[in-house]
Amino acid sequence: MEIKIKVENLTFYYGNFKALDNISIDIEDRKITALIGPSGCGKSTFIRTLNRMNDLIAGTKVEGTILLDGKDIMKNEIDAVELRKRVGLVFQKPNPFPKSIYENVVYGPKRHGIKNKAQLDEIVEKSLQGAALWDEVKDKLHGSALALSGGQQQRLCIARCLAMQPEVLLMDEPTSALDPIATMKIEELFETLKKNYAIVIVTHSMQQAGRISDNTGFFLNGELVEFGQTDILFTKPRDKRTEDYITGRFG
Amino acid sequence: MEIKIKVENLTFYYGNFKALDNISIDIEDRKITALIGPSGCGKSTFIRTLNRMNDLIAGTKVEGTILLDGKDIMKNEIDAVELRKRVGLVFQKPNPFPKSIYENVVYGPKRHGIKNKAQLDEIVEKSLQGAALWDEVKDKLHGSALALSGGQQQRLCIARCLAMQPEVLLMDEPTSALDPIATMKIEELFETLKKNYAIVIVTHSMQQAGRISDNTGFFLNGELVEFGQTDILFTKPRDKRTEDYITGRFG
Amino acid sequence: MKNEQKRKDRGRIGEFTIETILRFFAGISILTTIAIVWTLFSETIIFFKEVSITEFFTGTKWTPTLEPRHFGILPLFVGTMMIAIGASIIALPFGLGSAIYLSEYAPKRVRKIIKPLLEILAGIPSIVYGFFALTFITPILQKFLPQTQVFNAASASIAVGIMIIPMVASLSEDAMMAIPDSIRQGAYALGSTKFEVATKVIVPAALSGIGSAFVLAVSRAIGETMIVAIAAGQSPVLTFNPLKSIQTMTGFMVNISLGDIQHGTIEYKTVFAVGAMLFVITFVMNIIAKMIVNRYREEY
Amino acid sequence: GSKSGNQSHQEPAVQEARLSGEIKIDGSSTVFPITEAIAEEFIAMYPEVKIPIGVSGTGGGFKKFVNKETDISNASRPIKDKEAEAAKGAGVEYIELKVAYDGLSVLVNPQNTWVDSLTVEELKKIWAPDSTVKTWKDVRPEWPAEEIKFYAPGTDSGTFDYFTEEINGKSGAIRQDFVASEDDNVLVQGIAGDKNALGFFGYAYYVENKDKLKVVKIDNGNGPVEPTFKTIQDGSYAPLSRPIFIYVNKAALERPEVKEFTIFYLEKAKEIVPQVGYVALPDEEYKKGLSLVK
Amino acid sequence: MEVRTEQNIYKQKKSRNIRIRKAKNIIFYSIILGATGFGILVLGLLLYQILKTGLAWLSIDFIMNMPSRFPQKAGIKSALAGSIWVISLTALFSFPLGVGTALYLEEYSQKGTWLNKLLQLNISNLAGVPSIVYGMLGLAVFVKMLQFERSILSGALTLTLLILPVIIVASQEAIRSVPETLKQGSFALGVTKWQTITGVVLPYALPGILTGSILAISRAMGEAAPLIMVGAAGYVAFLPSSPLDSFTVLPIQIFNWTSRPQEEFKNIAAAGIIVLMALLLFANGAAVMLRNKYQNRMD
Ligand SMILES: Nc1ncnc2c1ncn2[C@@H]1O[C@H](COP(=O)(O)OP(=O)(O)OP(=O)(O)O)[C@@H](O)[C@H]1O
Ligand SMILES: Nc1ncnc2c1ncn2[C@@H]1O[C@H](COP(=O)(O)OP(=O)(O)OP(=O)(O)O)[C@@H](O)[C@H]1O
Ligand SMILES: [Mg+2]
Ligand SMILES: [Mg+2]
Repeated sequence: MEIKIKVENLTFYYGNFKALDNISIDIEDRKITALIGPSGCGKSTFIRTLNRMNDLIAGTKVEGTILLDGKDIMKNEIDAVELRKRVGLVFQKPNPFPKSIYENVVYGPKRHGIKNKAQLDEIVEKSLQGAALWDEVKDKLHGSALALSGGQQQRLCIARCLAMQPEVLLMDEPTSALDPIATMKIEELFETLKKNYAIVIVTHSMQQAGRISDNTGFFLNGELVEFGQTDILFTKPRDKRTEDYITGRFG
Repeated sequence: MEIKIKVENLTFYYGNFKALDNISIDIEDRKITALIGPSGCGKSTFIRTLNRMNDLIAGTKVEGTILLDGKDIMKNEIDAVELRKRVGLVFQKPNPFPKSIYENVVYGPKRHGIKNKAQLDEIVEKSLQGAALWDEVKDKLHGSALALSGGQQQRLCIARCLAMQPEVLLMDEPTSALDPIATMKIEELFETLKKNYAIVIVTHSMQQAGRISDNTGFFLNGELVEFGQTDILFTKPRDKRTEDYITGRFG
Repeated sequence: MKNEQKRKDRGRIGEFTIETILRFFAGISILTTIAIVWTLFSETIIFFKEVSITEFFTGTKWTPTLEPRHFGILPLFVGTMMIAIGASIIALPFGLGSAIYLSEYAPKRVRKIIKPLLEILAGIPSIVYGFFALTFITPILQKFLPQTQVFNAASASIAVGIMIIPMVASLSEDAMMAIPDSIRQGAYALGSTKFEVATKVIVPAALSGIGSAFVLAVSRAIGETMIVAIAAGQSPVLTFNPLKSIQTMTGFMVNISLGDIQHGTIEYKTVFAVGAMLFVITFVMNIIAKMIVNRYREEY
Repeated sequence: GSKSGNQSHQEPAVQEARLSGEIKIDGSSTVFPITEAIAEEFIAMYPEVKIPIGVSGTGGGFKKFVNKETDISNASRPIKDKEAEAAKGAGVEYIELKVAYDGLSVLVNPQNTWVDSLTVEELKKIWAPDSTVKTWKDVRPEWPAEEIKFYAPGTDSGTFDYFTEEINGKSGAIRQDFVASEDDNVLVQGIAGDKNALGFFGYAYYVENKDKLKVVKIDNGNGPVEPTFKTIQDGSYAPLSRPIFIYVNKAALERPEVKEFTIFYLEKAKEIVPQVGYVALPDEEYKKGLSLVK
Repeated sequence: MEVRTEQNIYKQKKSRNIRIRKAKNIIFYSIILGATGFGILVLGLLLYQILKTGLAWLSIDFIMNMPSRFPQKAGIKSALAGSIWVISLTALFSFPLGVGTALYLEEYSQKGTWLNKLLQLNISNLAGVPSIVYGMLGLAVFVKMLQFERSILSGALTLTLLILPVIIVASQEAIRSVPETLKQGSFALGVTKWQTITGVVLPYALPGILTGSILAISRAMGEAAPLIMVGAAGYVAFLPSSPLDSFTVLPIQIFNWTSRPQEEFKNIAAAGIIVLMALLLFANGAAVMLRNKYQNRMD
């Protein structure tokens, strides 16, 4: 077991509101970690801190340590640009650039120094295929990304992230707008990817968490109530609240 | 059985792209109609035509008739403003106004002539409770709606729509960003609302469609492949493609 | 229910009234143009009865108030262009740079202070710029380029450029600010530097607004008179040397129309001919600008 | 701060103070300071009278004058034939009143050690439309062969008009390679910053910038004369002292406030004109004017 | 997907690439900081020059006195009053007209029709018409045709036409930047177009509209030539009491003083400029504050 990201005593504030309270968690390499919990409990906030996206929100404060491969990302041992290249994030709400589909996908690779047209074309095809979008858009690659359906936009954002080949993939409800089949394809992709990457996904679907993840963390009101191997957490939760939640008895 | 909305031979184009092909469907009053189908098949497009939101997109073209209570909405027998007041729509991607939570909810009622503060307060509380959001936001009603989590924004948009007390509710994946408990609450709400309203929901969850809907329509590539009573459609689909899709064998 | 109906009717009538009023407002700009065209062109036609069109457009001497008279507009045209181009060279990069800084780099507090500060530049009367150019910029130029004349196009265009910086900066900044933050975050999440976010995502997305800002600013530069009159002198000579004294079309127009020249004479009518000419030039430039902006606009 | 240097305030004039109404004046910006100063004094005495004074140029002023939009027109040149015809056509009768002299001064840079005076002939040779003068040497052989830079007031100004008329014999006739500026202050800057400058403009601007400029004496056949208040007034500084005017609408003159103002103007001019940098006319000129008005 | 092997294409470039990009960022940052600094520096210089010469002459008397031929006694009262009149009326006319036209173009008129294109082109074109032409226009239309005479009203209407294009274009851009999803969200609630405009579009677009207005008013405040054309006076020793009165404005007064030969007048011109700028700050202050309040980045 190799730990890719080690989070220790992470506390996070939006202004005065404590959105994360003393979270410690180990994200293993080559594993899928699922995060579950009711809406508003801090899942998105948590994964956004992992690649320091929250730096961009004014009035936030963060305490604790996050180590990526042993290096403290909070102390700028890895700089934010490199960090974000290595730790890819797909947002909960799809946010394609107001550019063409093609330009959306090659945006990252181009920035990171790939100029060769053939290589870029290849990346586009591969990434879109990975995100199960290629067939639907291959004829309108140069059309606007904003003219896509909700689910298509979501997959485009996944493709955009895959194109960067990050070491860690953070996915905030990546399949929420997808039909079962597309979801299945994305899940298959994760299975492949996890051979090389660490993957963290936020999901509202217990089934999904159960199906694909190796470890699961249960968040509640900014706390990490329980974290452990998925099969154990779902079958023998240690905490009463976890049990209530996964059995749907909660609230 | 009373038909609230009667759609006949509806065809819809984005530019040259035919997104809906000759759809005919009856939306019953006091029933829940679920629309399912793979991402990009035209579900959102379809429900947006029901309250003429697509009018607002340049370069679109629509053919066919849509009757609301027997009146042709395409022929301006009901004007678009009134139509939209009577046929509420919750978008797939939450789009709260950059205002406070409170202002988001009262936006519609205020504009429809309700000025009384007490009345507005009541509407806010009721709508937010209906959308299972009240407890989470009651202390920050005057905070920005943009500072809400993804799922909270989604529920806020539902509340905003409920506040208008429309006759027909169109919901585009209303629970996609919600955890099982919140989802359950919203579903319960639908059960209550359907006593008075016609409800149409787009969902990717077969389970959800099966759980709550009376009728289900299956879309594929802009066509309505099959439409009928939910239990029949899920157990004895007439069309091979429907069967493939609901059993997950598709694609 | 009846009330409801009434309210609705009132609403509909209200909507209609509003649209009618707004249409009327928009009509005012058309009326303005018609009035301008009528004001300028009716006299211009008379002017061309006395002055040959060929001379006007191809002549290289502009001396309508001197003996012998010449009516070749090229010197004024070139002067105007030199000022407009020079001012653009200053204002566009500096303005856009400031806009990017304010929108993407500056902390909120800094932005709130600096933006209105820069806008003060737009409110300083142009006489001040004129004397600033004459007594401050020109001596600096002369230090580096001793052949610089006391009155010269370069220092005037620098001053004009400074004056229109806020136009470029403020309007472009607004356009960039209006890009939703989620787009920005998407770019950062892909490991972009600020520079890349700004230049590859935000600027292209805001291009329509930036283009408009440029057009407005350059228009302002073309229309500016006082600075040029003071700092560039009033020498309608055909030169491409920015270190020499020139005259612009607008400068000429102000001088004549507020000078001691007798009204109704051919000298006086030149004002209208020049004005009409300028109108046509800006018209053509606007069409070109539209084409350029449309070409590069990423409007999805 | 108010360091009142104004004597005319003490004059007891209150008893007549029942005049009211509006006297509309427009025209040359050169004459403006004089009319403004007179108006200031006049209002001190008759506070009920409003006197807005415009600055739309001699030509623009006459246009309004002819349209009966103004009662008095400031003019830095005499009315032209066409303008007079137009006035006649519109039924506007007027009287022309000289109110002051403006001595056109010819100037060079203080670093210019060689030029002290120029004859009218030389001026003409320099400024003629077909002039061949390029360097100082072309004017007088003993002067250096450095290229002269020419500066002149705006070609649309009365000053320019007068200079070309007097020196070159035809209004607007002049060599064409000069640098012009509407604003005499700007010309001051230009000449002060250019060693080989030669230019001309209003006397007042020279007076205020004596330290930056060197004035050239003009020799009209009677030896070099430097422009001073005295030489301009007594006519010995010739031919470059030009008169400036106001034109008064005769019909307006019927109105007591206009009449009173015009008389006041001519009576006070001698005292006030020098205060604003112009040269007062000899007394008899004002008397002549007064007789026209009364 | 064969991923690991491809990883190399980034790996090779990685560290160098990031260093270069970060360097670029820093260079760019310095450049734009410099660009902004340049503007501020020039502003500082200009203000310094103005204040240095003008401040000593600024006093209550200066503001409360009428113009005079004696610099020590000269004041700016009538010009200040005239400017306040003219600017207030101009703002009153131009703001609704400009924003209304922008709304019409962006929200009501059919995009892409030749009429719309013509209007659009026409407006950008008006932005390039020199102010003196507006002066001629004002003279012909407001002074003569509509018989408003050489009054504050004529002046304000002339300036309104002059600055309208800037307000329109800036407002249009601001209105155009309102996200479609927000407008749709509003329409979906069954509110009318105008309610959507007042409820969502204008609040979102307000900062941009205000910027346009600030720039436009700043321009109007400094214009002299077109007002001289429509008959603003150079000397006025009374306070206008109605929009139909004769008037003068600060820039004309200032211009008058700068063109005097006497040094003192140049100093009081500087003092006049200080007054003009104070008025400008005051007039724009409210707009700046409002804009700061509304200008927050939207999600
Ligand atoms: N504005 C638009 N312009 C052009 N094409 C569009 C536009 N919006 C959607 N489309 C296309 O129309 C088709 C149907 O889109 P729609 O949004 O209706 O799909 P959907 O069924 O809602 O999918 P999803 O489940 O992903 O939201 C898709 O192929 C999409 O790419
Ligand atoms: N920008 C913000 N400013 C202030 N509070 C915020 C902000 N974003 C989120 N919050 C609050 O922080 C809490 C956690 O939000 P977060 O987005 O992390 O929830 P989540 O677990 O992702 O929920 P969901 O499943 O609904 O997306 C919520 O109560 C939310 O209201
Ligand atoms: Mg979330
Ligand atoms: Mg959809």
